[in-house]
Amino acid sequence: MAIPQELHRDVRTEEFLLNMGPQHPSTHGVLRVVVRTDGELVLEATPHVGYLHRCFEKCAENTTWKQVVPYTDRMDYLAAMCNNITYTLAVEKLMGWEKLIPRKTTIVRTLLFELQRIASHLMSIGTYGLDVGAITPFLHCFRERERLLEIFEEVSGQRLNYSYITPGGFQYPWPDAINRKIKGFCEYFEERITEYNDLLSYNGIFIERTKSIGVLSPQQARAYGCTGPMLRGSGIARDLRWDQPYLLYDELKKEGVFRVRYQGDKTPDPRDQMVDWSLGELGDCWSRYMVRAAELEQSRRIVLACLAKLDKLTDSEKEAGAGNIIKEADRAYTAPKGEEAYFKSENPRGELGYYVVSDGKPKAYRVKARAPSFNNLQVLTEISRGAMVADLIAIIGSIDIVLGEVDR
Amino acid sequence: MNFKDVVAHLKERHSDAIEGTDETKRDPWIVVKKDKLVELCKTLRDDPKLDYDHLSLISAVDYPPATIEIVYHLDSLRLNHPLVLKVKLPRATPKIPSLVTVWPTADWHERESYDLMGIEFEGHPNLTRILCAEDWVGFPLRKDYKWPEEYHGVPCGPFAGKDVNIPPEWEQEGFTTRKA
Amino acid sequence: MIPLLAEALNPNPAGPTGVLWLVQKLVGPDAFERWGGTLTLVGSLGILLLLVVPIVATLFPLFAIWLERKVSAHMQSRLGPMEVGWHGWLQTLADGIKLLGKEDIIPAGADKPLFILGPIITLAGVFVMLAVMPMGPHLIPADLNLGLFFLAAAGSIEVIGVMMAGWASNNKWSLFGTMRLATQLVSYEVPLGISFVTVTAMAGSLSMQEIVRQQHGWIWNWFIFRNPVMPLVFIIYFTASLAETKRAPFDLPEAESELVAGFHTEYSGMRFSIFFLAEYVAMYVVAAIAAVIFLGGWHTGIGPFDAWIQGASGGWGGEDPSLAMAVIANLVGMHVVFAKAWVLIFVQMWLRWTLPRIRLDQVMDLCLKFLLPASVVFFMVTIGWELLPFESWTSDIPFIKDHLQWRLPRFAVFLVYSCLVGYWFFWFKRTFQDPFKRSVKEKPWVISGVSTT
Amino acid sequence: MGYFRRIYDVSRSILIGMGVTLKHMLTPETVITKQYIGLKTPVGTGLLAKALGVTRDANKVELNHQYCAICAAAKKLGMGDDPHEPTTDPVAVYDRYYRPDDKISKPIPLDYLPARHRGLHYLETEKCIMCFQCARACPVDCIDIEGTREMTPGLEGAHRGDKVNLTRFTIDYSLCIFCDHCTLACPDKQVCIHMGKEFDMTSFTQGNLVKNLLTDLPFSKDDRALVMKHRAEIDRIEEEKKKAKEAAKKEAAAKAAAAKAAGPAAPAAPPAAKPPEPPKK
Repeated sequence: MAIPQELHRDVRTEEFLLNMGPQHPSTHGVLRVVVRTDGELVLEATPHVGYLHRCFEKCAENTTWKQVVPYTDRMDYLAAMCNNITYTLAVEKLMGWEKLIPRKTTIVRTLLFELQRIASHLMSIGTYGLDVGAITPFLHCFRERERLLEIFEEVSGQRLNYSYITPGGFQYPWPDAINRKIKGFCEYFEERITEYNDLLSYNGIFIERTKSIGVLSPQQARAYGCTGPMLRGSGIARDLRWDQPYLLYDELKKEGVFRVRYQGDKTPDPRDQMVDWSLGELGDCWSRYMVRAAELEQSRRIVLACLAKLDKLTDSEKEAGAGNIIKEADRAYTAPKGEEAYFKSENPRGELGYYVVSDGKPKAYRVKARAPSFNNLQVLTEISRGAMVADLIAIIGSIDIVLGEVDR
Repeated sequence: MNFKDVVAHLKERHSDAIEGTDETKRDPWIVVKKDKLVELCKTLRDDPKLDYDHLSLISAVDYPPATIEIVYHLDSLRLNHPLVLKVKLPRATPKIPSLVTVWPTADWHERESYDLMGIEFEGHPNLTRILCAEDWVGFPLRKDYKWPEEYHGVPCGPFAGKDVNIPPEWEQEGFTTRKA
Repeated sequence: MIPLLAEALNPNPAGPTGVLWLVQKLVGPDAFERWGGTLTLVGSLGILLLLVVPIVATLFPLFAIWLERKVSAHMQSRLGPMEVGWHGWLQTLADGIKLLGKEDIIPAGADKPLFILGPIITLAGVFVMLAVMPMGPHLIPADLNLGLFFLAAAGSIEVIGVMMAGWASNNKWSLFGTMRLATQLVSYEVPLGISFVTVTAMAGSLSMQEIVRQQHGWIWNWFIFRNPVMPLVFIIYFTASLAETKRAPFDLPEAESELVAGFHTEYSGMRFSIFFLAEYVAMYVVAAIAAVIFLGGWHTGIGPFDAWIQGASGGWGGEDPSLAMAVIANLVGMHVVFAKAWVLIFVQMWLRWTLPRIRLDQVMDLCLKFLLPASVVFFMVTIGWELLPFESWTSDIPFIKDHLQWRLPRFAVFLVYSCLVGYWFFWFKRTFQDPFKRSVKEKPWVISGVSTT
Repeated sequence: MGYFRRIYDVSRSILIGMGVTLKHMLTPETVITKQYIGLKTPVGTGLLAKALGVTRDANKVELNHQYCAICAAAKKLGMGDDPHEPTTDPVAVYDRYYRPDDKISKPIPLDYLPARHRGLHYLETEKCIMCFQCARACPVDCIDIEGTREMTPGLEGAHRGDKVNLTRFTIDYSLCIFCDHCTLACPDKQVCIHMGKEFDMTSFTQGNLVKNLLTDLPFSKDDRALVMKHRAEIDRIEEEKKKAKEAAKKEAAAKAAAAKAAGPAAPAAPPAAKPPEPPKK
């Protein structure tokens, strides 16, 4: 959307410097964006981060491996379970415990990962509706998220910062009875996805607001290291669950529970199309939004598949995966000296990685987190050039940042 | 391509750029010479057999007294063969060419490394602090970092071993915490 | 005083109408002799009720805000206010008291006189519109023969107040909101005015009471059913009125997710609540206008009953009904208008809690590309329709002539037409197909000015 | 044609959306409003309060309850006699509050909290052995324990456990992150620190956010004074002990010295006794 040259010739206009944030309703936290505008048009938007910096990495150097887990909760506080799992897997990779982890633990972690993805995407979709002015979808999403939080609360005792997954297993044994409730949720949730689509996704005004806005070309997305829905929204089929499977995803992938690539063929069940649509094509805000909306259905299916797998476990397997393979008394375990590991997983917001370095002591020598939002936010300046002020809000919302993760 | 093939392929192109490799670790890595880094990275990005188009992470690790390591985690979106590059820098003058021209995503990562570890990236367009405040003193992630007593009148520092977790009004009464 | 007022407000030399008619009847020199003491007492009660109307209008936001909260809550699977009073019906009052008690802050950089004057003018601009709002056959503060024109004129006073507020706040967000508001309101005056003109073309008068009287009879005599395009004119009017009252999806001036709170960012306490009050009164006003000019005003749509209302209220037939009946009939009419207005207000709320906000350029698009041409076309169609000689076509059929009146064929045409529209909308199978899938082919990043790396 | 197509698309989607919201307005079973303990009990004392229907927090969470204020509520709900027993596990809770067959859960009762809820801590003082495991496991270092393992009498007002003399056991909730590492670290045989069901500890000052687990109240000025007093006393006792030790040492040393003095005689005696022997050699 170029600014017509005639305007500058005929009328003398001035640029307007607008300081959006760190206290602003739609910057999703304490993001500060300095916007240079020409009337309603954004000439340049520069994000300034760091208002929530609390030196996670320094804290992690001063605590034992296990004690870092509660800190990872606070990174991406909307997907705390994913952060726990990724950190735990990184530590387990460092320790060389991968083979020791019981099958049930792996299944449950996959299940929780996907439940958390649903919860996080619900938040993302809901607040995105709020950003463009639709308030009701926000509360509908929160209604379903509330059910998920109840499940998480009964599992871990907390509603947001679970710190449930620790290296070696869980903090508490997995309550098998909760499976029934999760299944109930999945059934209940199926109709709701249709409702979100009716109410928001395919709403004409919503589409008008988000289509062709903040267009991120695939080349840009690759160059700027965008991951997750940002990258998939631009049409690049990249999903670590598919490309470099971890946890149970290899098995699920072979079973065909989820597909990431766009198949192109028409399937009789429209919901199957939804699963395939986790890949956008255009790279605009609507594509990114729809990737998330489609992943709701995708994750729901993975959760159901995990539940089926849990039911099939033998009793001995169930017993083995009930708790943690590490005794509480041995909580100050040490990693091999000079060893380091980098583990990345597909978080709801993109590729989350933990780089852990050990020097043979019970404390980490260095923990570095690769936060997806941190990378995705970089591209804001590029894609918001020439948009309107209202579009800028839509673009920030579609990037779906969590400032706890950006600032760490 | 697995790690060995990548190294072999790289050695054909840049035999002088690679200082050494370590294959015994969980994530095998290549140690690269500082001067050849940008050339090597351009090859990594542009060679269709390598196709490292995704810079995942830049991290700096402080190994006092002598070195600081810069670790680059690369990946290819198409070929899925992650790679770790390492560059060793002298701790006193940690300078390294910037990779912004190769992967624009390096921009904020390098600013962060500068902010927290004090690495100077030569050729970076805007090397300023990103997470800490602009007038912050020192590089917090260095191992020998001394916490300031206060920042603009706000007391700061690690909690462990100090009496920071006592409300200020108590201190006036002479009450302090005793740690076991 | 009263004769002076009567002369001032009522240029009709044949005799007073509106409230003044009732007043003259009640306090006239021979009032006691004509109706006796008891009836005068009842009549005084009627006057009291008439005085209550503006108070009711002022208190209307109390209920409307509560309703809005309840409607939004139930649409969002919540309960809404439940604590103060039965289902929280006094919550608004409690909030009002709280707002009264808040500190009155005027920013240091603000233009103080304008800052103070802004909300007052806004509220006044809205309230003055109530002056020509017919509530019953004789319940109208002033039956101006330029009523509709007066409404259009008074409606734009609000812009001035809001612009004063936004400009005087010395806040960038307020400025943005003000500019958006000015753009939006000035643009939407046009389709709004044209839909007024369309109605005037059918009624042949600008007087609100006269417009209502034209819709006398059965439901198909209402202006909304008068010809096939009138429902669309009604929709145009309704859309434009949403924009005029800054209701969602046209709430750009105060878009809380973009412009913090838009033009009232810097207002707090009672000044803020005055804006709030003005918004809700404006909601009522536009809904009542729609009820009056499209939905038959105080007519129920049942022919004999409407005839009774007209007759009993001391209508224009010339006979003198009893005063008690006059009061009752007027009150019934008032409630009919209220009911229609409330339904429309509910639709406003319903829309607000369903739709996202549209962007500024889309607001202008909608006005200039869609509403404006459409309203002009519909205006022409309406004029053409009025010229059609329906009466001569149907005068040969005695049944229609005697029993159904000549407007029935129009209603039949309308019915067929609306069935077609309904079919068009709802008979298509709902699928997950992306309605905008074809835009995928456009690859907009090539043209959007964003460089491709 | 695209012009009319666009009008059609947008207005149809608007109507569909309105259908969804209307459906939700008319089906109230999915109401999510959830209110926590103690927020819905009408006081109903004053006439005005009754007339207005004003409700106020009457069932205030009591911090000075010995263990846990939710006990009563849990009992009322029939969760078992002791709410801290595993009778509150998710199975029972699920059966009680969710339709077993069904997709939509009932609204959760107002005073329900799950069994694993991590609320404010409470301590079973008689079990504590002052092992400092919880303080060590804490990632943020918010637990402060003081006391003495000496069962010396004389610490007036101190909370004596069976095994130790605790003078202070506080948790600073301005730091606590509710990770539950402390209760897991507590030695198996005598789990004494628990995370309870209370969650409300609002205050106007940071100082009041410190909870004294010995009294289950905010750590007050008096507590502080007591801790200071006890500290002095413990110091004195330690000092005395040290002195006694030293004295004992000294005594022992003196004894030893004496013994040495005498001992040289004694141990020296044998050599002394012995030396005469070599000559024997």
